[in-house]
Formats: sequence, C-alpha cells, structure tokens
Amino acid sequence: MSKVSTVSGALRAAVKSGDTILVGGFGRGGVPFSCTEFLADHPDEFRDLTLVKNDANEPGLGIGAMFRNPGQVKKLISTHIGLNPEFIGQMNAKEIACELIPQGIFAEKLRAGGAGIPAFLHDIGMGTIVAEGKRTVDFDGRPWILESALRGDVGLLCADMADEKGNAWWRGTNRNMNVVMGMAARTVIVEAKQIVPVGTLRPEDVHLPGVCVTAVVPAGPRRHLQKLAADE
Amino acid sequence: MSKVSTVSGALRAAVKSGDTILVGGFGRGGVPFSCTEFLADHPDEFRDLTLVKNDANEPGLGIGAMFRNPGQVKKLISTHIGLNPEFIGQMNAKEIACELIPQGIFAEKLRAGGAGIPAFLHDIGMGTIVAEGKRTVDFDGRPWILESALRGDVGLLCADMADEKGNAWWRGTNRNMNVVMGMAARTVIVEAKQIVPVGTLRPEDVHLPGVCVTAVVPAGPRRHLQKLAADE
Amino acid sequence: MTPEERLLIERAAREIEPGMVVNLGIGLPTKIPAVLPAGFDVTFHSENGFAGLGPPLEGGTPDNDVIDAGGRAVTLEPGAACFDSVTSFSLVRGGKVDLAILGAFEVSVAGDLANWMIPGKLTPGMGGGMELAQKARRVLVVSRHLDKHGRGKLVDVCSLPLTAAGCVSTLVTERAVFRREKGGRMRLVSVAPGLSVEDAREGMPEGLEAEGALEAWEGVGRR
Amino acid sequence: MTPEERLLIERAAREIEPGMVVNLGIGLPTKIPAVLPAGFDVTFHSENGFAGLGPPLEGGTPDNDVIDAGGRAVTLEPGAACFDSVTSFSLVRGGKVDLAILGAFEVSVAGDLANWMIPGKLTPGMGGGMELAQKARRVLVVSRHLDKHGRGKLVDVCSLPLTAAGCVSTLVTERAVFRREKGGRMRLVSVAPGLSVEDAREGMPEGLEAEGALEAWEGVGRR
Repeated sequence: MSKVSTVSGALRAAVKSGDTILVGGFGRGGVPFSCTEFLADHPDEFRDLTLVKNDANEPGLGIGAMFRNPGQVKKLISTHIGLNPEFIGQMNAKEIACELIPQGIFAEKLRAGGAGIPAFLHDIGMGTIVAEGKRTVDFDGRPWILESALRGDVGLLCADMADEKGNAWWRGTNRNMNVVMGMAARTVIVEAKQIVPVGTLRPEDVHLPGVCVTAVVPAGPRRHLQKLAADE
Repeated sequence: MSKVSTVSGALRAAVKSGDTILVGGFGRGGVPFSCTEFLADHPDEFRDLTLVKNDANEPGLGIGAMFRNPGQVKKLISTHIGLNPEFIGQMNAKEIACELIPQGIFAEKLRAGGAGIPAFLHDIGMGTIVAEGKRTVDFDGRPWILESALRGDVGLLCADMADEKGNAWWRGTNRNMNVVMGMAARTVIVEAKQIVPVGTLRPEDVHLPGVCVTAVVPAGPRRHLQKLAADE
Repeated sequence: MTPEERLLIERAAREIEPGMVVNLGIGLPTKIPAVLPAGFDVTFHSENGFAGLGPPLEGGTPDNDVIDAGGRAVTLEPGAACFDSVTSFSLVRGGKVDLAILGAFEVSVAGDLANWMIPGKLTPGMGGGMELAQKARRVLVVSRHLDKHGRGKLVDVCSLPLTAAGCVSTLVTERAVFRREKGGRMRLVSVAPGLSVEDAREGMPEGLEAEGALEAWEGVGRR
Repeated sequence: MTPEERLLIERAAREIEPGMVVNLGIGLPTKIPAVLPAGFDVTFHSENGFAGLGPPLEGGTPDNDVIDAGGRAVTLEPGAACFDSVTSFSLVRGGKVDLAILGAFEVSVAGDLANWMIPGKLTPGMGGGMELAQKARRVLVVSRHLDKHGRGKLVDVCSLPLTAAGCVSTLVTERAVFRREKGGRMRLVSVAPGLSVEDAREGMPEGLEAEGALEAWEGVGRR
C-alpha cells in the first residue's frame, strides 16, 4: 500500500530509453537531484531521453550531469538555458536538440497535458520569431496560436515533504514546475526531502494529490550539488 | 492597506446592475451567503444580473433567494439545478434564462478566463446534445469542441479564512469553484468566516493569493440558512 | 438497504481492484464503501474536491465542511487530499480515475449511457456526469434490473439524451452482470445465485447471450 | 551601486504607485526594492512562484528554498503567498501584474522590446520574459543610457529579435525618462538634474522631442 521505494528501484521500473522525462525544478530549487544523479551515473541503461525542464541547470549539476553523457539526452525542451554554457555549446554543435518555449506557455502546455486538454489558444510571442510556423486559429475576430499539450512518460519531482500515499508538499518557491509535471506524466516519482507517515499532511495543505504519484523515494545527499558548492 | 470592508460597502462599490457575477460554492459548502443575502435584500439596487454558479442552491437559499426577486437575475450559467425546483419552474416558464454546462468544463472555462487563455479544445459532451451547434476545430486528426473562456465582472467567494491582504484558505471541500472564480473576476470579494492578521497563513498554505482579491468582508450569521435549518 | 440492493452493491463492489481510484455517482453507488472489507486499498475521488473518503459517520455531529458530490456530509481518511474543482476535473480528464460507478436511466447494448435528463420531465443539469462517463478509465453502471414499469435497464438504443456514447463497460443489477469489450456489445457474464439465465434476460434486449461459460457470482463478502 | 545606477533606480522606483503588483526582471530591476521608503505599499511578484517579497537579507544564512526568478535567495514578507508556475503565469496573463520593470538590449520608439537573444552570440532562452512584456499592464524598462559602444538604448527599429512588440510604455535611464501613449511614439518627458536636453538625446533617434514642458525629475528619495 505504501508507495515508498528506492531511487534505483523506482527509476529502473519507470524509465526506458527513448522516454520523455519531465523534471521538476527552477534553478536549484525543487530539482530531483538524487534521481538525475542516478540517471547520469547509468548512461548505458538510460539513453536517447527527451528531457522537459524549466532550465538546463548548471554544468555538471542536475540534468547538467546527464548532458555530459554522449547519447543519454537527445533533446531538451526548456525555457532558459543561460546558466549552462556547456549545454549551449552542445546545442550549437547540434549534439543535443533544444526547443525553447516561453515559460508560462511551457507551464500551460504541461498543465493542458495533465488536465486532458489537447490544445489551447494564446497570443504569447505573437509577432516574434517564437510564433513563426505555428498554426493559428481565428477566434473572437483575431488569430491566436493553437498550442498543443505536452505530456511525459515519467515525471521526476522533488518535494520537501511527501507521505506514503504520495501526497506532496513544497516549501517556499520549490513548487515551481513540480506540481504540473506531477499531473502531466504517466508515471510519477516524487523524491522527498522528508517522507512522513500518512495523516501528517493536512488534506487542505496537499499541493499534489497522491493519486497522481507512483512512487516516493528519499532524497539522497545531493553529491553533485555538494561538489559544486565545494568548488565555488 | 487592509482590504477588510463590509458586505454592504464592498458590494455597493463592486456590483452594478447588468453585471456578470461569479458566485462560489458547491451545494451549501463555500457559498458566500452573506453576500447573496445582501443582494437578495436589495433587489432594486442590483438588477438584470447574470449569475455564474456551480448549482442553483435550494429555494430561498443563497442565490435561490435572488431568483425570487423578479428582474434581479436574468440568466444563470450553471452545471446543476436539481435541488431548486422553484428555479426549474422559472426556467421552464422562461422567466430566467439558464445555460447548463458540464461541471469540469464550467470550471475549465473559468480557469481559462482567469489564466488569460481565450479558448481551449476538448471533447466533453461530443456526440451529445450538449455539443450541438458548438464550433469545432480539427486537431491531431479529429474534431474537438472550441470552448471559450468565461470571466466575470465580480466574484463573490466564501473562504474559511482570509487575511487582511486577501490571501484566502478553505477547509475541506469548501474550496470547490471559489479559487477559480477568484482568478476569473475583475473585482473579487472574499466573504471570510474568519479574518486573520497578515502573517497568520503560511505562504505555502494560501489557496488564493491576495493579489487577486479586492475586498475581504466578514461572513454574517447566514440568516437564510438558519431559517431553512429551522424549517427542516 | 433492501436485500436486492445489497446483492447488487456487493457484486458491484467486487469490480473494484486493490489500488484503484474510484468515483461514485449519487444514489446507489454511494452505498458501496460500506460493504468493502475493512482496510481495502481503494481511494474514492469525489468531484467536488477530494480523494480519500473516510469511514461512514457513526453518530456524532456531521462536519458540513466535508461533503461529497451529492451534498452529504462525509469523512476523510488519513492521507486524503482536498483540492478545488479545476484540479478535481483535471484528475478526471487526465485519466487518474480508474473506475466510475454510476447510476443510469438507460444503458444501450453498445455501452451508451443516458443518466442526466428526461426531456420535459427532469432537467437537473449534468453536473460532472459527462466528464466521469467519458473520461474514467472504466465505467460501471449499477441499477435495479427492471424499472417500475417492468422494463430492463439495457436497451437496444437509448431513447433519452446521452450522457456519453459507448462508455459503459459493465452493468451490475441484482440479477445479473453484463459486460462489453471496448467497441463491442453487452453480453451476459454472470447470474445471481438461485436465478436462471431467463431471469437475467427478463426485460432486456435480444442478443445478450454469453459468449462462453458464465462466471460464478462473487460478492465482495466472499473475498 | 554606482551613482548613475542609483539615480536611475531611484527614478524608476518613482513609477511604482502604492498598491501596485510589480514584477522585476533580473539585473538592474532587482535593485529597486532597496530604495523604496520603508513600509511602501507594493507587492512584488516573482514568476518562479511568489507574491510578497520581503526585506533584503541582512547577513544570516540564506534560505535557498525561497529564491527569486534570478535564482537569488530572498525573503518573503508577512502576507506573502507561494504558488506554482502555472498559477504564477495565470496571474501574469490574467492581468494581475500592474507593472513589469525589465532590462533591455533595445527599445524602439514604437515601444518594441528586444531583451532575450542576440543571434549567434547569446541564446539563453526567453524564460518568462515574453509573458511579462506582453501581459503586464504596464512595462517600464530601466537601462543605462548608452551601451559600451556609445549607442543609446532607444532605436528607430529593433535590430534584434523582439520579445514583444509595442509593449514598453516608459524607459528610464540615468539621464532621462521617455514615455509613450499606447500606440504612440516615445517622447522625452524628464531630464536628470544638472543635465541638458542634448545630454538626454545623446545616442537616441531623432524625433523624441517633448510635446509639452518637461516634468521635474523626482527620485523616490524625495517622496
């Protein structure tokens, strides 16, 4: 009945080469570092992945460690890659594909995916290169971009607290893309800084209902982050 | 700086005859009874209103009291009217117009309205009378209903707790349509069962951010509900 | 609960598999939780805003801040989550509800469901019924076998406005279980103890014959 | 902060009206809260997930669970609300952000903004900049008057890919304030103390002459 599992067990059960993986986090906040470290440590098991993440992390950190494994990541869908010059180099060298989407539309595409909405209209980026080639629909007397939903095979989240049923809670600004990714992926792994018994979280405080969550795994020591902090 | 006001003051400042009013609640839970009572008690001040509410309440209760004032409500947009036979009679007699929408789409139309999304695609009710006459758009190889957003001039919510900045919190199942209506209306009045000082609610627990809220008013004694309970 | 109701409710409860997320329509379906074995691993979703129905109220004062979609005061189990209507229907359309157990006016042999209006007589509004009928991964209808005019619940073609087409996979009555594969026709798969196939077919359309042997009738009590 | 930066930051801060909800872009705009009078009634929205920025960190250990959109550890004020990215951008597109204060590579006299990429040189991604530029009720750009090549921030037509067309209403530099009405052209409206109109027009396109008298330069310090 408990959804608590291990990082290795949950990832090996959920992730296949070729999958689209939604990865929570904004900057260093709310990133499932233990999960990304495990994937980065096993580049032969997990290949040709499409990653969907707000940003490209920093070199060697989070998904930044995965980019260093040739062939592990084939594409990144993101909103901001400015803090990872290493990845920008790989993108420019066409080693890894990259699709950049305005952040609110990135969130909204995932939201539509999780909410069973196949597409929606909006006008963000209209008249800029971002809208070039996009299908438009006339509505209410003007054209709008028809934006498709975005879903993932697996969602990797990092919560501050999760119970054994998968109900999850985030502190401060760690929530960011995590909740919507927890709705938009078929299989959802919540890496929790704290795993608490059922009944600890008030029902009103739950940010992501456990019915969306497949497995809860403990956040590990965050090796890469510690290394980076030591280097700084 | 405090948004705390009175029911009469806030409603008189916000509501004009002819307005579209979003009213929170599901059944008897989360209904801004003090606000609806005030509107029902002043039928000459507030006329020709379009109400948007999950359900039609019960006869004489909530918006059910407003239907009893000829000319106060010209239309109801709702998902369920089964507990108000009085309103069904008025609808059948064409005294008040009624538009019925599937509940999830009702919520989603308001959500789009609040989120600045003009329209979205879905397939709820496809192949039923609900979809008749609706515009469809082909996407991903099949037709979908193109559903427009829904917004209101005024939102009337009932929260269990709100602070002086308008941050609001709901207990149990009282949240229902309240949050989305708080996003989708131009002016938002939160009737609060408890008004607390700023800083009482943890930032993570806020269900509706205060930046959406115009005024916070104290929930009164709920006269109509008491009368109904006494009659039962 | 009448003995007939108990029989069909217990048989319907048998359709719930451990770990499922289940939504219950108003009326008969709400009687199902009470017949499940204690500790059975199921999460009940209520479209007005929670997942994790608790045990029935035993006396005490009802908490009117925790209601189900029919407006009844209920309880939450430990580990329940509350949410707003938008999230609630995102879960439904997003495929998080494994099973919806609904009532019906009519179910067609092709799985069409009519349960929301009777033109000229009953126009309560569809509530969240269309989303549930269309988007739950599986739809089970529970109903008395015959209506008060002696007509069976299954029909060749629904005469009432549809809630959703081709959505019903299983119909459980106090006499029989009918089931269809996606895209297929309803077939008789089980008959209540002590009843004949003729009892099970009373009032129903032609052509519902079982394709193989009938399954034993297993109520939840026997699990 | 250099004296020039302080001058322009204080002048930009003057554009914030009491009660406003304001979003600050990364870089120069994040220096604005520090120059506002204590207790000034403003709510800062940060698109990564909160409304209600608190006072600057004074020593102590930064709380890395509370960061702004630039990734810096910040504080929350009493009455702040945290939310997820979906809600955050719903607020932006829904018109709840009264003012966005952004940096820019180029601003055109028609209010076009280019601040997200320099083809072949800088491709960091647009983050939430397009939504803010397009959907904040008003967009203020703060920038040094001239770039390192001596070119003014205002241009006739942006040479870089746009963030949003016609979105900028006001440009504040350390020398001048330029403003345009919706659909109109940028005009010089104020010149920093001790500077001439010629100083204010240095490096800028032709045709920015004030339509009436220049406004006095009011920094936030004088309020």
